[in-house]
Parts: sequence; structure tokens; C-alpha cells
Amino acid sequence: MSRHLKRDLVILVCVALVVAWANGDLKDLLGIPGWQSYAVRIINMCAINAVLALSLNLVNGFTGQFSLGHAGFMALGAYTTALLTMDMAAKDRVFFMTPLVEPLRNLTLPFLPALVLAGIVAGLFSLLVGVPALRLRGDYLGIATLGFAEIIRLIIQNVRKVTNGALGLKGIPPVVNLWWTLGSAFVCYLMLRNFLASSYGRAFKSIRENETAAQAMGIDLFKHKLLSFFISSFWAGVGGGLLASLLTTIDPVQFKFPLTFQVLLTVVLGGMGSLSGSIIAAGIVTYLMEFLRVVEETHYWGSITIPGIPGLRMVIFSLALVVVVVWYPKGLMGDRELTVAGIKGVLGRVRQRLRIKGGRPA
Amino acid sequence: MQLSMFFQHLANAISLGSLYSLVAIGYTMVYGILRLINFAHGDLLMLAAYIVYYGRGMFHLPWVPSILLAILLTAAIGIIVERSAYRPLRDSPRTTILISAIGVSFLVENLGLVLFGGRPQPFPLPVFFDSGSAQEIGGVRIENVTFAIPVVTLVLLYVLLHIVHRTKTGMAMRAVAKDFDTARLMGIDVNRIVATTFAIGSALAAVGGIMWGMKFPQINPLMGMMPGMKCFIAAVFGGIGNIQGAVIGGFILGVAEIMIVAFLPSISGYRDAFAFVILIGTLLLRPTGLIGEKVAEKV
Amino acid sequence: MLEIQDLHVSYGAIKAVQGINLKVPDGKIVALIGTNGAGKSTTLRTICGLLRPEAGRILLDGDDITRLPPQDIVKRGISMVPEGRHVFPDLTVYENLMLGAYIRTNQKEVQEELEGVYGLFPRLQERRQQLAGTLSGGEQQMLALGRALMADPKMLLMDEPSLGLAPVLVQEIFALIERIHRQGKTLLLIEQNARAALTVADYAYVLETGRIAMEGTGTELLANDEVRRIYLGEVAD
Amino acid sequence: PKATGENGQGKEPEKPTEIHIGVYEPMTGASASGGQMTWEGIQLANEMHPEVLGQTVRLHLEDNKTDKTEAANAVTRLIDQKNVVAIIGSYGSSLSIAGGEVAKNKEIPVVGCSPTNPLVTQDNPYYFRVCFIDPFQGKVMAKYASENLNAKTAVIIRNVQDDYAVGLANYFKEAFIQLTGDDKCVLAELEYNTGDQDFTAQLTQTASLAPDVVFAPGNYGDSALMIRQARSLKITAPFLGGDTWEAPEFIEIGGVDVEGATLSTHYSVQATGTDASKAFVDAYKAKYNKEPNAFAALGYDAYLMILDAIKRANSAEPAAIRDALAGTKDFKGVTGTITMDENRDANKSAVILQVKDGAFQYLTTVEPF
Amino acid sequence: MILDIRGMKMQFGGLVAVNDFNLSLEHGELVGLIGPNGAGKTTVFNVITGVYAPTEGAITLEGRDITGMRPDLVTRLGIARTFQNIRLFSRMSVMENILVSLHWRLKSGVFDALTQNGKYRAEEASMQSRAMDLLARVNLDGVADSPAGSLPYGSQRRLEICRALATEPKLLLLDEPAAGMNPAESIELMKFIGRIREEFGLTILLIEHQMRVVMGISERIVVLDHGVIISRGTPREVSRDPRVIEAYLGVEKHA
Ligand SMILES: Nc1ncnc2c1ncn2[C@@H]1O[C@H](COP(=O)(O)OP(=O)(O)OP(=O)(O)O)[C@@H](O)[C@H]1O
Ligand SMILES: Nc1ncnc2c1ncn2[C@@H]1O[C@H](COP(=O)(O)OP(=O)(O)OP(=O)(O)O)[C@@H](O)[C@H]1O
Ligand SMILES: [Mg+2]
Ligand SMILES: [Mg+2]
Repeated sequence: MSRHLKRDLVILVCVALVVAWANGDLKDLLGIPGWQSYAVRIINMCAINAVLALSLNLVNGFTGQFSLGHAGFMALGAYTTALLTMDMAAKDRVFFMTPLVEPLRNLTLPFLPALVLAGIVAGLFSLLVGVPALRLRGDYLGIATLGFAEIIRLIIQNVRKVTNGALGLKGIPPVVNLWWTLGSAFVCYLMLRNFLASSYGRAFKSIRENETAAQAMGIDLFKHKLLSFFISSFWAGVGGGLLASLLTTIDPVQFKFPLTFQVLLTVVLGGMGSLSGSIIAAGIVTYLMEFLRVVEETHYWGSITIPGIPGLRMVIFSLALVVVVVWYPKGLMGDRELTVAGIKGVLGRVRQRLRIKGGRPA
Repeated sequence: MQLSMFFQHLANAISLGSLYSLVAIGYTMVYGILRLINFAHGDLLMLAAYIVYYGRGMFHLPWVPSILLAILLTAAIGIIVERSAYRPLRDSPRTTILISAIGVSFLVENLGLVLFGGRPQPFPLPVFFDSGSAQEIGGVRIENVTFAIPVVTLVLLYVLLHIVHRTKTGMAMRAVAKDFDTARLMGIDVNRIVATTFAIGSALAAVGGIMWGMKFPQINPLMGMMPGMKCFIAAVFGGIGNIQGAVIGGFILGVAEIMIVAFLPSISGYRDAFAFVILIGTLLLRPTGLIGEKVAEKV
Repeated sequence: MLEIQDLHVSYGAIKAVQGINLKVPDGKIVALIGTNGAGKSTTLRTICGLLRPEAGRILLDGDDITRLPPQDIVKRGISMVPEGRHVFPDLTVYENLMLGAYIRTNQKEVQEELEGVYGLFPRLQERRQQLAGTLSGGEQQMLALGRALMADPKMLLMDEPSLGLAPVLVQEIFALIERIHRQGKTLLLIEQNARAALTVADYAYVLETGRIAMEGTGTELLANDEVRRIYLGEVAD
Repeated sequence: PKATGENGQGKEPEKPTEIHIGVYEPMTGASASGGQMTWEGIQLANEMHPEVLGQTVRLHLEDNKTDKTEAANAVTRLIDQKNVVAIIGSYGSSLSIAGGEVAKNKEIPVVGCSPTNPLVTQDNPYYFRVCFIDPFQGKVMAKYASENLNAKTAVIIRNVQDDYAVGLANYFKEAFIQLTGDDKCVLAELEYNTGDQDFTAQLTQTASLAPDVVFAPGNYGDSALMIRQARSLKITAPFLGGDTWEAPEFIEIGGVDVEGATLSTHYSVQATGTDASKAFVDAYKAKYNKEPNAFAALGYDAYLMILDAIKRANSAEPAAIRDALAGTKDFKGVTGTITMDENRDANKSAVILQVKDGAFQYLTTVEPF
Repeated sequence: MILDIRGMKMQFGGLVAVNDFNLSLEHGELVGLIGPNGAGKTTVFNVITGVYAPTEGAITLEGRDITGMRPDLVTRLGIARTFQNIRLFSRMSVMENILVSLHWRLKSGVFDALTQNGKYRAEEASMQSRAMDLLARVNLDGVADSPAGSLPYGSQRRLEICRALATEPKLLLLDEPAAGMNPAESIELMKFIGRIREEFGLTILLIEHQMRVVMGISERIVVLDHGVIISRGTPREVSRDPRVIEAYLGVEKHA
């Protein structure tokens, strides 16, 4: 136990040091410059996407409820964070067509409470959505949650007094850095891991496995689905808030349903029901999208010019998506978690695979 | 509101509603048999429109061959998509196939953007449907294409219902929908039935795309997104998997959309939200849509 | 005659069937008994083409049918009543039965067959327009049996046809099995109700963890001590 | 990941022989059309003017997928990985704002081609643009409606999702009210969403209000469709729009129905007829086999304005380029004479075009006021 | 009296699945419910446990009206069941299957679980030991960590019963627990049911087609046919009832 604790502590300190280095915190102290801002930006996006994927996985992967409402809750979180952290001058500059309503105009909070409130606002809305919607099942639930998310977005688009409508917000304080994004991802992961390992997590999974039986075992389906939905939306809101601060500008079009699909595909690629899978997939997807820019860029090698093909990146990405999904239908991790024992197990299985060729269903 | 204006709105509504219906039946057809939300449906619609565009514009084909070509090619593409992106995932969780479908949709759209370019292009129109070819009945203007769409929709509805409920292939489709292995045990060639389903569904998308182009003669590689979404909603609203339901759902959605702008112009910005509001409202009262499938699960 | 030679089947790492040899001669009833998970259903599903064996061959009248797809096997006259009914829940009883006759083209014969099945199971006729999913367990079992008969198969594979049936129906099913047999059909039967199965069977195999532990005529096995103890439950308690 | 200094430039002992200019445009996603058109112009400009200060200019294009996150990533990549000294982009004001924030932090100048929203350059000393801004464009059209068409009433139909349309409509309304002196002169503001193809409900509404003009800013495809539907519903009021209408496809899609549609835009070959614009038009036609439109022209100008700044600064250092850009005065672009004002917006005239006989015809030029 | 069903009727569309059903169970009784297929036995279970609200009639548990109450609440009041088609949480471990049944008694809140604080950990430990204890009693402790779906059929049946027991019911409803078992296994199961009934002080209502099992352990038997009760009494009485023989048992004698 204590040996483990020591090991964990050492790892934690090492990670913290790397983050401090990457973030540029060592520059003033030791004169070591931080990482290139492009790398930092990618890591920030990986972390934010990890928060989003983890939280969507809770509902879709662990509780078995097909929810497509993530983008809506992200939007709520993003707008909450933005409106609570921008100062009055910035707000006045942006709201030049329709002034912002009074209490919000004056209100400016530090980032942390704003971020937590973003999660809470998203969570509260999720209850509003969940109470009617969670009576539905399967695809019907999916389409209803997608509908609610679009409704939320359209309200944001139309209530100009609060959101500035289609013009969006600009000048959101750029508070987030690696500490915030990675920290949020870490807390989110820890929280979900604890929760899923608890009795509540088992209740969620039992609902996924068989609703009728779960209910017959005394599980209050509605309450637990709603709880799962709340926690998931809370983190979607936090993710949205982090994104708003990273970009410093948001608008309603950003939060259309394709955003939800993007998170969902991360979840599926990682494995429905695998937290570590979500994190890994968030990293891969985010990195891949940036890496693939190579095919669109014109490359100049001395006098040779290799023209890129604009748009090809998305073609390759979607093709890769289909191919990977077809080859790994359960995602990278299935519903397993990445553990030291697990890695050993995989190696063992690979060895076994090499020995026996399995018969497949026709 | 004047009476003639009301009737004008009504005519507009029927026109839009029947177009939604037309696209929704293709959606619901594939869903009903395979339980697959074929997100690429709207994109097949786009492809069909482009095939006609190039057929007419670049190869100067007459109308009938270019339409037939569009339908056949789209059906073939549908079969290829099924074969390569959906068939290997038959035994996988539903969400996985959904992601594959989204991937295909992204792929077709982005390929379209690279190949056709992003700029909207004019869809060629037969003279009969050309602009200004409208009838005026009692002060209400109705474009010619408005008459054609409901007719096409109803004919296809009839044909489809016949296929699904009155033919052996249709029965096999419904069996395959529930249980692949047992369907095999009946001697059904599951792959063939699924391919047939996709071919029909894609052909329907093609017809939808061509009619869409006739009514809204502006095409671009992303033109399938909106019909894809709206008509999917229509199909769910009517009770997804149910062909009559899709027609009714599409129709109601179209009418409702027009009427909200007509009667409540101040909230016309919420037009799309309204589609979802009626959808969700219906689902809450009838959790499987207007003419939802009968739930046959027994505890 | 159906002949299975050294059949191996596994699910991933789980080896369900490990080298089975058995024969089902024309016109006979052959029973396959064994504990839960012995691999009986797996064997049947492999014969039908639903599973691919790792090794071994399945011969029907001398032709290798090992790798044929299920629809071709059905066309060769093998029909199966799957374990756990597997009726099509969204289709009516009538449509389920008609699907049984999917491979048949002569509509008149199909109609006659249908009358025959209704004669065997009046319950089904009563409920022919009901959705199969809402039938009770027993009714579904009747439907699954009737559906298999609709193909007019040469050989019928039955996976626990008496599962979940009332005693009176179990008797009926076995009476029916004998009747089907008398019509000249070949039967391969899996049963937990070993006594009844062995009584009707011409020959029987006992399966244990994927291997054949014993075989013999029905009467021989009925007299075997071990069979009596384990499979007939004849033990002083 | 490798650690590098804040700014990679200027350290090399040898004088670099290449100058890198970044471009971030929506090549995919909802605004792909705009991005692709702009990119055509930029590429053409680079082909025609591949060198400055004796160095080769290398273009680096990054797609921003019509997505703000991608826009910010793209700009970061251009700066960090491609060592660009200046950037061009992006179609879509919101994308420009997202990218601009990054450029501002990294102190790299950006020239926008067509983002007309005032917010783009606001508060960002590194953002410039070669186009006029919406308040001006809105006023131009309001003035045209009120003075040339003698309009007393108007109906506005706009895409609520589109910051451009919402902003422009707003400025039109403000100016129109001022000019007519009647705060009820805008009879209705009707709305639609991106992707909508059916405008009959809005138009039937419009018909019943019988306005003198309809102001309907939006993308050319949607707007052409709208005008078709309007004519089919026998609405005869003139349709007015903004620079986004200016594309040959507007007339191809709209056919005879868009005859008489009037729009404000950045330039017209007929109007300026300068050598620069003639050369551009000829080269464009030769390369792409079609008429150029405003976006290609703006892309072309943005590129050349950067080159001009580099020449004047006699340096390819971002800071120098920025300062030179800020001092741009009477730069002779294809789209007109460009002078940067204190907000880094182009102070330039607008032209008004009208569709006549299946082509855009020049009506008048409106000087900044 | 623990359970009392009065005048229950259950109708599906036009089909009356159960009609005028009356039954009361005394504490500690083991009552068999038999009848031909489609007689309405499972429907009776479904109505008792709240899956369906009856068309008519009332159900009281220890004097408390539970008619149409939500299934999870019914379970909390002390009725547990198994299903005709096994419904285990097949991707969860055997242990977790049991722990799910203990969940509704959990006192720790969401916050305790999120932070895995001392209070929660203590409760979790006691749940684990309780679950292990239960598994041991049904001889499944050896496979506690295997996925439930990987167990042999007979073990799955036992696990399902064990999972029901874990909710600490007063009344246990078993729907064809011996289906798919061979005679030896059935006898084993019968003994098992008898044993848990003693140990847990249960009242049991049992649906079963294997007469060896029902007749062997039931004190009383109720026979249902076409939704109505056609006979009730001791196993001996029922098995001699000509109506039962005709409708259900058939002529052959059963051991
Ligand atoms: N789909 C599957 N995936 C993995 N393992 C399986 C699968 N189906 C069966 N098995 C395993 O294969 C073995 C044989 O199963 P099979 O169903 O053939 O047994 P059976 O003799 O029919 O038993 P029963 O009497 O329970 O029907 C068992 O250990 C079972 O757990
Ligand atoms: N949800 C439902 N909708 C329609 N009919 C139903 C439904 N559930 C049950 N039934 C019908 O009610 C009758 C009684 O079914 P039930 O399942 O209670 O029978 P059972 O006695 O349990 O039979 P078995 O022994 O075969 O399981 C059957 O005829 C069945 O078709
Ligand atoms: Mg079996
Ligand atoms: Mg039952």
C-alpha cells in the first residue's frame, strides 16, 4: 500500500514537472523555455476532448443511454463561463447591437467559480431535459436529446440580450493553460473512475445490461439515469467552458450537432465503457486531425513544389474513421481499462493468438 | 390574415411537406429493415443531384437517361457503402454502426467538396418545372413541381408498401430485420436481402435528391445535411421504420414549419427548434412516434 | 445420411466442440444428450452453417457441406428448430410460418403444408394474426416447430423442443416427433428430457464437454447405469 | 515535442531566401465555398507576383473546416511550424476572430479578405482587412434604397445563423430608419437558418406587407433561390443584398428571376477599369475559365497588400510588416484604392451592381462617408 | 398472510390473459403455479411485480396496497423474482450482479461515492462481504470474478436466484427455474430451493413445468388455464384432478 502510494506520488511529481516545463512555468525560474505553442495547443485540445469523451461515455457507454445532446450542454457551459469571466468593458464592446442585460453586464467572477458554475448550469439544464427525455429509449432517446441540444443552441442564437446571437462573444479572458485543461481531465477521470467503481457505477452498468432486471433488483431507473445524465452534462459544461476560454471567442454555430458526433466518435473509437479508451482516443483523434494537415499543405523542397490538396485531410480522416471502426468495432479498448495487469494480459493473449487460430462465426 | 394568403401558405406547406415525406420514406425503409440510422442517406441524395447535374451539363444526356443513371448509380453506391462500411459491423453494437455511417457521411461530403468544389451550382431544370412555370388558382400560386412531388411520393409509397408487405422479399426483409441467424435458417440469403434493401433505400434517396433539386435548384456538396436531418426527424416523428409514418411525419413537419413562420413571424428564428419541439412532444406522448412500431418485447 | 467427421468448433478461446464423430442415417431418429454447455447446440449450429468449424467435415449424402452458407444447407433439405424458439417477434404467426416455407416455390403445396401445421397446432391457427413476440413461451415453441416443418425438410434438427413446455405438450411434442419420423423424415434431436428422447431415438450420443462420452441405441443407453444416474436422475436421494 | 524559443525568426545567420505567408480559409465545412473562392484569388496573386525583395514567397494554406477551434489551431500551426511572417484569412468573421486571437498573441500580422464584421479588427492591432465593413455597406444599400429607389418601406429577410447577415441587416436597418426618418419603415425582420431552402413562408409574409424593397443579405446560393421563389409568388419589389451575392452562380441559379437584383460589393471591372484589375480579370479567366468574383479579388488584394507592405518596410520581419500594413495608403488594389484607417479597416469605396441581361452591370460607386 | 391478490384481471388489447385471479399466500409457504403454455402464469408474476398494472383487481403485500406500483419499489417492499428467460447482467461479474441487488440499501450518498471517502469504503466492504457470503451459500463464490454471461446455464439460474435473494425479499417469485435442466440438475435445484427457503425464511411462488420439481416441494398448487384458475389444492389433489390432467398433465403418470 505505502509502496504504491510512493510510486504514485513519484509519478505525480514527474508529470507535474513536465506540465510545468511544457507550460513555460520553468522559464522565469530556471530559464528553460516552455514547449512550442502549437504543441501546447494540441495538448490542450486533447485534454478538453478527453473531458468531453469521458463524460459522454458515462451516459452512452456505462449507463447504456443513447444521448446525443452533448453539444448543447457544452454550449451552456461555454456561454456561462464566457459571460461570467468577461469584464464589463469587453462585454460592452461585443454587445454593440443589443446591450447585455443588466445583472450579467456587471458580473465578473474569477475563472474557477465561473467554470464550476458552467458545469452546474449545464447540469441543471440536463435535469430539465432528462426528466422528460429519459422516459424514451434507444434511438428515440438519441433523437430527443439531439433535439433538445439543438433547441438550447437555437435559444442561445436567438436571445441576443444575453448571448449576442449569431455574432457570438469575443474577448473571453484566455485563462486556461495546461494546468487547467490537464487538471480538469485528471479530476474528471478520477471522479468518474471512483464513481463507476462504486455501487452507483454498478447500478449504471446494470441498467445498461438489462433495464427490466435492474429495476426488478430495486434500482430506481429514472433516478439513476438522471444522475448519470447530470454528471455527464456537468463535465460537458466544464469542457465547454475550457474551450471558450482557450479560444476566447464562441458563437452558436460552433455547437451544432456535428460537434456531438465528433465526441461520440471519440468515445466509440476508444471503446464504449472504457475510461482509459476515451482518453486515448481523444489524444489520437485530436492529434490525427492536426497531423493530417500535411496532405493539404504545399511542400517546398528547394525548387520542387508538391502541391497539397485542400480538403483531402477530411477525406482521409473520414476514410480512416470508417476503416478503424470496421476493424475495431469495439473500439481500441472495448470495455476494458488500461491497467498494468491488463497490458500484461494483452501480451499473453497475443502470444496465445499466435498459437491457436480461432474459428469464427460464419 | 387574408384567406388567399392562408391558402398560399397552405400550398407552400403541402409542397414542402411532401418533399420531406419523399426523402423520409427512404430513411425509414433502411432503418426499418436494418435498425440502422443511415446518416449517409442525405449525402446519397446529394450525389444523385450531382450525377444529374453532370449528366445534363457535361455529357448532355437527355432527361430520362440522366435520371435513370442517377438512380442506378446511387443504388450501386448504396450497395457499395453497405458492403464495405456496414456489413462488417453486423454483429457490433448499434452505436458503432452509427459512427461508421457518420464516417461515410463525412467521407461523401468531403469527397464532394474536393471533387465538385464547394460553390453552389445551378441544378438544371426541365422546361416544365422552370421558373415561372406556376399555376394560379384563386390567387394562390402553385409551382408545377409542387404538383409532381406528392404524386411521386404517393406512387413510391404504394410501391414500397407493396414490396414490404405483399412480397416474399418484403417478408424476408422484415425477418432479417429481427434476427439474422434465424432468417438464415429459413433459407434466406441475408446478404442479398440487405443489399436489396440498401439498393431500394438509395434509389429512393436518388429520387428524393432529384426532386429536391427540381424544387430548390441550387446544389452543393453539403446540400444533403439539412434534408438528412429534417427527414430523419420526420421519420422518427412518424414512427421510424414505419413507411406510412414517414410520409405522415414528413408532411406534418413541412406544414408545421411553414405555419410557424406564417403565423408567428416574430419567432421564425426558432423554426428549426420548432421541428424538434413537435418531435419531442410527440415522442413524450407516444414514445415510438405517431405510428410507432408495436413493442413486442415480453418480460 | 448426415455424417460428421472429427468436428472442432470454438468461440474465440473457448473450445466448445472438440472432435466429434457422428452419423445420422436416413429415416432414423438420433438423439444427442448431455449436460448444459456440453456443445450440443454448437454442433447443430455448425451443421446448419451458422458457425464455421475450426476443423472437421460435415457430409450430407456424401457431399461436403461444411462451408456452405445456411441458405444452401436449408435448400438441401435440412431444417432447424433453434434453441430458445427464435420466432420473429414483429411478424404474425402466419408470416412466421410462411417464412418457414421461404425456399419453396409451389404455393399450393405450401398452403397444404400450412393446413397440416395448423392441424398439428390448433393454437397457432387460433392466433395466426397475433404478433409472435407476444405469444407465451410454449406457443412460441410450437410456432418454431411448425415453422421448421413448413420447409418440408428431409432432415429436421431440433434443439430442445420440449424446453419450457407443459407436460401435456411435451408428450404431444414427442408424439409429434414420432409422427414426423413415420412420415419418413430423419431427425437429429437434442433433449434434456433424456428419458423421452432415448425412448424415441434409434441411436443416441452422449456429449460431455465437447466430446462424445458414450453412444449406443436408445435402449442400450436407457439401461446404462451412468446414463440413468446422471441423465435420468434415477438416484436414491 | 521540441522546445523552441518564442520566436523562431531572425536567428539564422544567413539571410533567408524565402518568405512564408500563411493562409487559413474554410476549404471544407459550411463555408467551403467562400474559402475556395478566396484561395483561388490568393493563388493567382502568388503566381503573378511570386517574389518580393528578391525572395520567393511561399504560400502555406491551412483548412479551418469552418470551425473556430480549427481556425485557432491552423493559425498556431502556421506561425509555429511554417514560420510565416504574415497571414491571410479568413472567410467568415467568426473564424477570423478565432484565428486573430492567436496571431495577436504571437504578434504576427493578419490581413482579412472578406470578413466585414467590425469585431474582427477591434482590439486586435495585428488584424487588418482589405474590405470595407458592414456598417458602411449597410448604409450604402440603405442610401441606395432610399435615394435611388425612393423606397419608404422595407422588409428584411436574413439568415439568423450568419453573423454577416445579422450584422449587415442591422446596419441597413439603422441607416434606413435614419434616412426615411420613420422608425417603422422596416415592416418586418424575417429569419431563416443555414440550410433552409424553402423561403415561401417568409415570402408570402413579405408579399402581404408589400414593401418597397426587400433587403436579404445571405450567401448567393440561398439568396438566388429565395428570389426565384419570390418571383414565383409574384413579389415584384426589388431585392437588395450585399457583397456575398457577387458570383456568376448567383445569376445561373437565379436565372431570369434575379434580373434587377441589386447589391453592393467591393469592386467592378466596369467601374475601376484600372490596369491592375484588368490584368487580374484576364489572368483569372485564363486560369480558372470563369469570371472572377469579389472574394477572389479580395484574396488577390490581400496578398498584394502584404507584398506592398514588405516592400515598403524593406523587411520581412512580422513587426515591420505590421507597421507597414498599418501605414498603407492609397494602395491600388483590384478592388479599389485601399487606405488603412485607425481601426485597420480598409477605407474604400463600394460599388453597386445590378443584374441585367444575365450579367452584373455597374450602377454607381459610393465613396466612404 | 403475506400476499393477497383479489379479482385480478389483465387484458392485452382484446386478449384477456388473466381473469378473476385470487390468491393469498401465507408466510413461509411454497406454492406452485402451473398451467399450460400461455395460461397466464408469467403475466401473474408481471402484475405482482409491477411490470404491468392490472386491468382490474388489487394486490396487497402484508396489508399494503401495491397494485401498479413501480417494479423497483415493489422489490424494496420485499418481493423479488427471477425471469423465464435468464436476464443476468451478463457483462458484469458474478459478484457485481449480486452487489447491484444490494445497491438500493446503500446509505452513502453520491458525494461519498465520488470521493470514495471512509464512510463509503466501509459500506462497500460490508457489501462485498455480504455478497461473498451469499455467493458462498449458493456455491458460486469460486467464480465471483467471472463475467456472469460466461457461466454454464445451471449456474446462471442459481446466480439469478441468488441475485434475487440479495434484495432480501420476503416473497420470492421463481419463473421456471428448472427450464433447460436435465433431471439430475433439476433435483439438485429443487433441493437448493428448499434449502434457501429454510435459511432465508422465504415465502415462494413457483412456476414450473417439471412436475418432479413442483410436486416435490410445493405445499399447495394453483392451476391456471386460459387465464382462470381451474384447480387448487395439495400436489396430490391437483394431480388427480381430471381437469388438470386433461388441460395440463396428460395421461401419462409423472414421478
Ligand atoms: N456465443 C458464444 N460465445 C462464447 N461461448 C459460447 C457461445 N455459445 C456457447 N458458448 C460456450 O460453448 C460451450 C457449448 O455451448 P452449447 O450451447 O453448444 O451447449 P449445449 O450443449 O447446447 O448446452 P445447453 O444444454 O445449455 O443448451 C459452452 O461452454 C458455452 O458457454
Ligand atoms: N405484452 C403482451 N402483449 C400481448 N399479449 C401478451 C403479452 N404478454 C403476454 N401476453 C399473452 O398473454 C397470455 C399469457 O402469457 P404468459 O406469458 O403469462 O403465459 P405463461 O403461462 O407464462 O406461459 P408459458 O408457460 O409458456 O411461459 C399469452 O397468450 C400471451 O400471448
Ligand atoms: Mg443448447
Ligand atoms: Mg411464462
